[in-house]
Amino acid sequence: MTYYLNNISQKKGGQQILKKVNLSINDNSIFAILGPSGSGKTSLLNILARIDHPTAGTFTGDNEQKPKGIMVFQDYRLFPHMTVFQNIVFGLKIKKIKKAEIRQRAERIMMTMEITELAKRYPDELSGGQQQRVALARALILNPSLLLMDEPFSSLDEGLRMEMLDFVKKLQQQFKLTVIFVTHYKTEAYLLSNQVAILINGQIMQIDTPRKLEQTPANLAVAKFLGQANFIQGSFQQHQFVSSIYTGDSDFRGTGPVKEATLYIPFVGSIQLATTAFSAFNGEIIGITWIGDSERVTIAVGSEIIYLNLPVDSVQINTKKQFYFKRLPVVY
Amino acid sequence: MTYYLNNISQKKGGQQILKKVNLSINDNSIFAILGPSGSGKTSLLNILARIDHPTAGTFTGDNEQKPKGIMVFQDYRLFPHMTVFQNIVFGLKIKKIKKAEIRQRAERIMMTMEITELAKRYPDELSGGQQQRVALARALILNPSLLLMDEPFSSLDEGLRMEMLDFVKKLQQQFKLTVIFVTHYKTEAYLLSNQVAILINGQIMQIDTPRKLEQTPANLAVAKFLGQANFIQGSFQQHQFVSSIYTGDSDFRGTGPVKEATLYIPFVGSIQLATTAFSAFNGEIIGITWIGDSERVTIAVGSEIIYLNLPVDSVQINTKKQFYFKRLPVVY
Amino acid sequence: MKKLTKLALFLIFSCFVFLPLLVIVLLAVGKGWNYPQLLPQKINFGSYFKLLFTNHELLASLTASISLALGTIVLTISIAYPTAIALAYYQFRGKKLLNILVYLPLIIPGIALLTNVDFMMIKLGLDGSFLGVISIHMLFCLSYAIKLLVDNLALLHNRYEVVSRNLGASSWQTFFQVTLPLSKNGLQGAVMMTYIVSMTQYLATLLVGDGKYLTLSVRMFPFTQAGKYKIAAVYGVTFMLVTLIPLYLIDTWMTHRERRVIRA
Amino acid sequence: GNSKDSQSTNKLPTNYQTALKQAKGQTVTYYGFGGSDTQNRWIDQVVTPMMKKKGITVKRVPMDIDTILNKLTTEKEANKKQGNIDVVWINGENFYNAKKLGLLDGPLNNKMLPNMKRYISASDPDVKRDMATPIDQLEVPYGNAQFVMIGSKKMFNGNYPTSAAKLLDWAKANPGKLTYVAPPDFTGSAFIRNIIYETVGYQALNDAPATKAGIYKVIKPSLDYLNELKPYLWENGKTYPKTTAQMDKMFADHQIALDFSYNPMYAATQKSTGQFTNDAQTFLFDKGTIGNYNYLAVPKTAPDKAAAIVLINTMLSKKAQSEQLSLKYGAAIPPYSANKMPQEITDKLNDSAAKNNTVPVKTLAKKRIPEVSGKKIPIIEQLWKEHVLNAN
Amino acid sequence: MPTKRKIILLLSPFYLFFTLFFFSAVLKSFVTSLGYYPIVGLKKIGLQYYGSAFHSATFLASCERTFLFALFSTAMACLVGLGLAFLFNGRKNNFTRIFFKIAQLPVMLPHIFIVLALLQLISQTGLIPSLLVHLGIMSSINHFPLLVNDPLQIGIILTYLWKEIPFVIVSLVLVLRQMDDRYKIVATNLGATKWQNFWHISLPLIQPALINAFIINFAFNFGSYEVPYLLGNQQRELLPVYIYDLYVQGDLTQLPLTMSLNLILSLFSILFAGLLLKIGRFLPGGHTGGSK
Ligand SMILES: Nc1ncnc2c1ncn2[C@@H]1O[C@H](COP(=O)(O)OP(=O)(O)OP(=O)(O)O)[C@@H](O)[C@H]1O
Ligand SMILES: Nc1ncnc2c1ncn2[C@@H]1O[C@H](COP(=O)(O)OP(=O)(O)OP(=O)(O)O)[C@@H](O)[C@H]1O
Ligand SMILES: [Mg+2]
Ligand SMILES: [Mg+2]
Repeated sequence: MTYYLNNISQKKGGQQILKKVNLSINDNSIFAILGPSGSGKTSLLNILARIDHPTAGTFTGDNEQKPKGIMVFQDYRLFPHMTVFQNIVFGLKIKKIKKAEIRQRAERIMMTMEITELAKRYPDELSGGQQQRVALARALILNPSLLLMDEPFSSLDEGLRMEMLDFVKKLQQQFKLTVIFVTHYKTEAYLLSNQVAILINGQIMQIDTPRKLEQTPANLAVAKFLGQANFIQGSFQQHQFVSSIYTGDSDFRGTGPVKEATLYIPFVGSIQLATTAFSAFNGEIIGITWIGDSERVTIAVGSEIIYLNLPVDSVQINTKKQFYFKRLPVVY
Repeated sequence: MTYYLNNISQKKGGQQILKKVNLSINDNSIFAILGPSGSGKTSLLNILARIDHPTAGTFTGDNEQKPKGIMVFQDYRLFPHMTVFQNIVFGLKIKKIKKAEIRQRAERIMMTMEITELAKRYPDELSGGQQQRVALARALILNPSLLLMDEPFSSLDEGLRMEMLDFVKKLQQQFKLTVIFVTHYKTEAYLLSNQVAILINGQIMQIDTPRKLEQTPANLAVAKFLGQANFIQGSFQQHQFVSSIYTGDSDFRGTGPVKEATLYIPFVGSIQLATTAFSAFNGEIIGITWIGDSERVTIAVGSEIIYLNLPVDSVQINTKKQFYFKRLPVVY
Repeated sequence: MKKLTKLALFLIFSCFVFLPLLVIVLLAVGKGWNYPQLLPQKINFGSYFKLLFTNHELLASLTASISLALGTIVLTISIAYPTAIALAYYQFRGKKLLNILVYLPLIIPGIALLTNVDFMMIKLGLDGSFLGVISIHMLFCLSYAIKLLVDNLALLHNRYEVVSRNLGASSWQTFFQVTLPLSKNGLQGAVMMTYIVSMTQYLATLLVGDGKYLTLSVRMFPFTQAGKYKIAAVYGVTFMLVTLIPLYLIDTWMTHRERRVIRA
Repeated sequence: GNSKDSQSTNKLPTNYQTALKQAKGQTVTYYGFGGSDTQNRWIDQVVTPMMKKKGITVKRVPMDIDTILNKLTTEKEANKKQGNIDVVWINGENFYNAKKLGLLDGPLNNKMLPNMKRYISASDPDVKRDMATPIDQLEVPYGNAQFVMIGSKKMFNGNYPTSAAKLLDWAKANPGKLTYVAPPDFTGSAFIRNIIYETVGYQALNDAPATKAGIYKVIKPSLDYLNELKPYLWENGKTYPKTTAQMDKMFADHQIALDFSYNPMYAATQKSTGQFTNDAQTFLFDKGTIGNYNYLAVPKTAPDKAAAIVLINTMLSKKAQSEQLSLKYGAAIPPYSANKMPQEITDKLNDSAAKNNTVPVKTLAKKRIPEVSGKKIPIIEQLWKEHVLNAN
Repeated sequence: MPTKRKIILLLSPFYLFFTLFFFSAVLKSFVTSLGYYPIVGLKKIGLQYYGSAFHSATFLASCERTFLFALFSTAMACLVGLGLAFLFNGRKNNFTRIFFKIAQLPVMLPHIFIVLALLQLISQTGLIPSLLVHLGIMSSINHFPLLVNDPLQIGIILTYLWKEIPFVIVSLVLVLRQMDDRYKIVATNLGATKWQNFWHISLPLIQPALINAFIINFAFNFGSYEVPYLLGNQQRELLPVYIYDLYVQGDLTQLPLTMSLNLILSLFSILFAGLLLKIGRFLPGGHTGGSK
């Protein structure tokens, strides 16, 4: 079955916060929606969960006319009057499932979430991350055919996050769930899903695989959102990009006036030291910050400052280097 | 001035959630506390903000006997009955600062936080990330001499997060603030601070620079928390680590029984393809996931599975490779 | 120092509350209390209890009072809850008007209302019936109940109801598992006020009840109005007992069960 | 009355025997002011058992007459044929209204009420008129009330002010020791009328037209009197007690020297329960005091009129009335005509008057002045409010 | 589910009962007030009774007096109740728990009791003057000020305070209990003093409940006659007593006038309540949107 979002629009407080969102989401898949803060992600999920009504548009399914997702709320919303255990089994109890089965399912999921010892606590006795895990467990325990998750891992540390991601993936495969999940944290989206939609300003800007997204963002907004990139102002004249640091051929994708174009240089994967056919620029290394898996290198190219993530120890400070584009640079 | 945390312990619900925390934090610096979910980070900050009393220990300063930090709360806690603007200027209004100045400062900070258009909205009309920014602004506008931030960027997208980080850094330098901030997101900690304390299970496990932390975690708990690493079970016999994938010299830091030792292989920065003096293992590449700035490579070494982050396109799937440690591997 | 002022305030307030109550009790059990005697010449609890238990009407009035009060509680709460939920959770046209409408029964003087309600009751064939009497009691309780519930429900808004519905609970399940426990404080207040207001209705009970429901208040009020201090006090103490005991039991039971603060 | 099954009981029976037969096994509902414990006790302990013997259950509903009238009016407005009220205790102004609205059933005559025939002569003015309203056999007297003064022996030194003039003199000599309940309280209003009788006489008031101007012209001297008295009253007459209860308490505490009541035996009953000290002494004005009766009536909507008739007759019986003479039942004087009063009741009354140190019945009867028209009472109260209370 | 249907469903019981028993009754009294009261032969419909009400100086003076009186006594009750509710709203503390129980007592008893007790307590021969004389603080009970039926209506105010302070406490504490101190903690952390905390945080958060309590008490103080009838000063008659006196005179032809006076009084209360609600919405705390 496929889920369809048909022209969904939403208005609130006089503002258009969703603008004709069209999506079709295959079942038995994980679909990620990535977008900056305030772009309308939560609003969209609320509509899919039928908590809110769109001002226009519909959400339908192949078989079901009115599919309804089970939601993991961004602000957790644990029932304050119930213990962790009671919160988790709420959905099952409601369905009048047998006590023994409830207990067993709850125990399993609590184990996975590493919250078994918290079972008897009340939400106000939990840390932020613990609350988030309870919220996750409360929804996941239902194995809902459509699961909606609103930034479900934002308060979790790296280790837990990975475990949770794995768990959700396994669950999805085991029970053939459809998962739509919303995040602002792109690595998370990339790890979990092969189909990522970018929602900016209430509009779906691009739907693509993670790799495509990073390498060729559909437009400047997407590029800027994906972040970790340098944007070099210049112009596009006679099929050539012209700027203070680079002038030459480019993969032009702009729509705007040709006079003002922007060169997109992501921190990662676009520039290398090894020689290619696309000579980029010559710069001086003026700063190096170690950032875990690589180094953030600050490069002065003329009067411009450019940042790149390079493998650890690949450059020395206060040296000059020639840099190359890995492929034809993208210009908007 | 320096702040001292002397033997701070905290008990709640019969559990020891902070265990003799000792720290000294230089003023005019940014100090990060990194720890997994439920490790006691919020509890510790609450004590520093004097919202909570420790069951034992004190928090003092050089000059002040009872320093008190201004806090950015993990759950925002915006006043529901005030608009964004009113929330932000609350602390200034309380101090009876002149209207004109309040207005000016508020406008500046709202601009930075990109929430100027939200000034008249109420908290329940904001998205999660917008709320978090208001919470940040509400504290930052006060330029407090001691600023405590509890996961202040967790709901922000990458782009905003970087801007906020920069802003906090600038503010800190301009007003000579002392900032203690808590996060579970290590990159954030590394980017903002040169001094990172690891809090696990209510105990400070290590205080170090980011680089040192990553390369040589003080113990297995820290290593596991920092995540993105393979842990290979083996034993330590006659000054040699013995395991199914690697047997040889090592930098042994264990305290546990010698029979059971663990080899620590972080995904990044520990293993390379280029030859070194420390031959690691020979493995077959069985999977590659593209994760933005590099590739997550799955390697089968005998029956063990190892993950590494390698530069994009450095290996092909279904090939065999010899891997090398960059330096003497760490064993716990 | 601060503790002391607090204690002082507490004591003053307690005096303020208890002094009149003490007077009523003394009136009920005392005899020969004339100026300038500070206290009654004789205090005889026995006479109070004798009066209480030999009064064959008392038991009947008690039953009438309590059954009416319970009926009123059920009716009032079942009307007040949905109304309060609508007022606290949703925006709709006419909400402002409704907000004022709710106060109306308190605002419109009994004189203007009662005989006309009685008229309606006769027309509807409800005068003298249980439903009729609890309906008119309900009219006077409704404002309190709705307002107390709204105050409470508005604090949490419908955040948790939304979750419950999303997790598959029906409206009823949501109401009983989430709304009700979360607004327990408001409910307690509403039940309390309803009980009290119903217990103290005099004219309404008489008029609409067609003289068939001779509640404690109906029997007591003529005495208080005629200033028959002693007998009024006897009824008064009885009234206090039957009001206070159940309400304190409810309160204790509630606070006892309520292990958790419901955080807004 | 749960007699919806028998249609016949919804009409007044033709004579007492039929009434008695029809009423057997029924319940009769009596509506009356419930704030008098002595009166309640009389009905519960004397009348109810007597009725029980006749196979009739009595249900007493405490409701004041204003409310009863209200209820009856509403029922009439709503066109209700059968209500729940069988017998009401009614008097004066309310009777006027009830009659005007046609709420009461009749005629309640001697044929139906043997005890009325036996003890009350039809020529008694109180059987003909109630506060100047012709009764027309729509109500039956069942209790006798007369306004009396109760003075403190100690404060008056045994020398009671038996006229308005004496009262004024005493007040001037002892400022702040007198007051009266503010109208529209029943007794307070009666006190003012009694003062009017003292100053301008009953006849003048009775002859005055029932208009504000007309009455004002007549009672001007009385209002002047009250104004002259005012500064010597408690709190300089700036305020008045609002209820008899309040005034009783002031009197009991010797804050004031004079109290009033509509029940000649009131002081005695109050003394017997320890509310008044032995110092209280009942007396009358020399020129007399207002007397009136309490009446019973049967509403048109009464569900069980036969039982109602039996109840009224029972309340009028010698047995019931003589029981009522004891203090615990309020010691109310029977409504019997002087010439038809049974000897044993007369004896008992005299005996009680002597024992309780009150005014003998004979004297009471001699000094009894009738009430004026019920329509005039609100006007007098209004005039008092304007010219005495709010006069500067 | 369509919210509209849901709201209709939620509100229908209320409107059903209100229409059946309440609106119809109000409508009837309105019709009567227009002069249509056929049972006594009045059939001419018009605004004459309203007109005569507004031309009566006594009525207007009484109106003004009653309004000021109700405003004052309600404000007193709300102020004191508010203060006490804040001092004693903790739930952990046994002391404040006892306080709350004590505060519930007066809410449970009818006004008439306190009238009775007050008469015993503070009339000039009451317990308190006697006690003062006994203790030698006062030489004679005549020095004790008149507190019952007095020109300042102190007796009524005391009665109302006795009933209403606890009512305010109870309704506020029920809300305060639900509202934990999270926002107070934030405000304190941002440098607010106790007083500022009260003024900027707690007060706005309970403002709607306070306004409710105010309106309920005001409506009562403005419109009920029982207590003023017994304890009021006759020279400074309060409006409800004025109307009640008119009513009990038993002249049914006056009923339309009584009804019109009652309706004027009600209308005034309604307008005032509406005004208060409106003000409340603009005051801090008018928007709570469900505290998060
Ligand atoms: N009232 C309480 N009673 C019992 N345990 C509590 C209470 N409050 C907190 N805890 C426990 O104390 C530990 C530390 O909590 P804290 O909120 O400080 O964690 P944290 O480091 O901030 O975690 P997170 O990153 O998830 O927010 C947690 O395990 C939590 O469950
Ligand atoms: N009641 C409202 N009135 C006006 N605007 C609103 C209201 N609710 C939400 N918005 C606006 O709608 C936009 C989308 O909000 P939404 O919560 O969907 O964002 P989001 O993508 O979930 O953001 P975040 O990642 O910060 O949670 C935001 O700009 C928000 O300010
Ligand atoms: Mg969101
Ligand atoms: Mg935390």
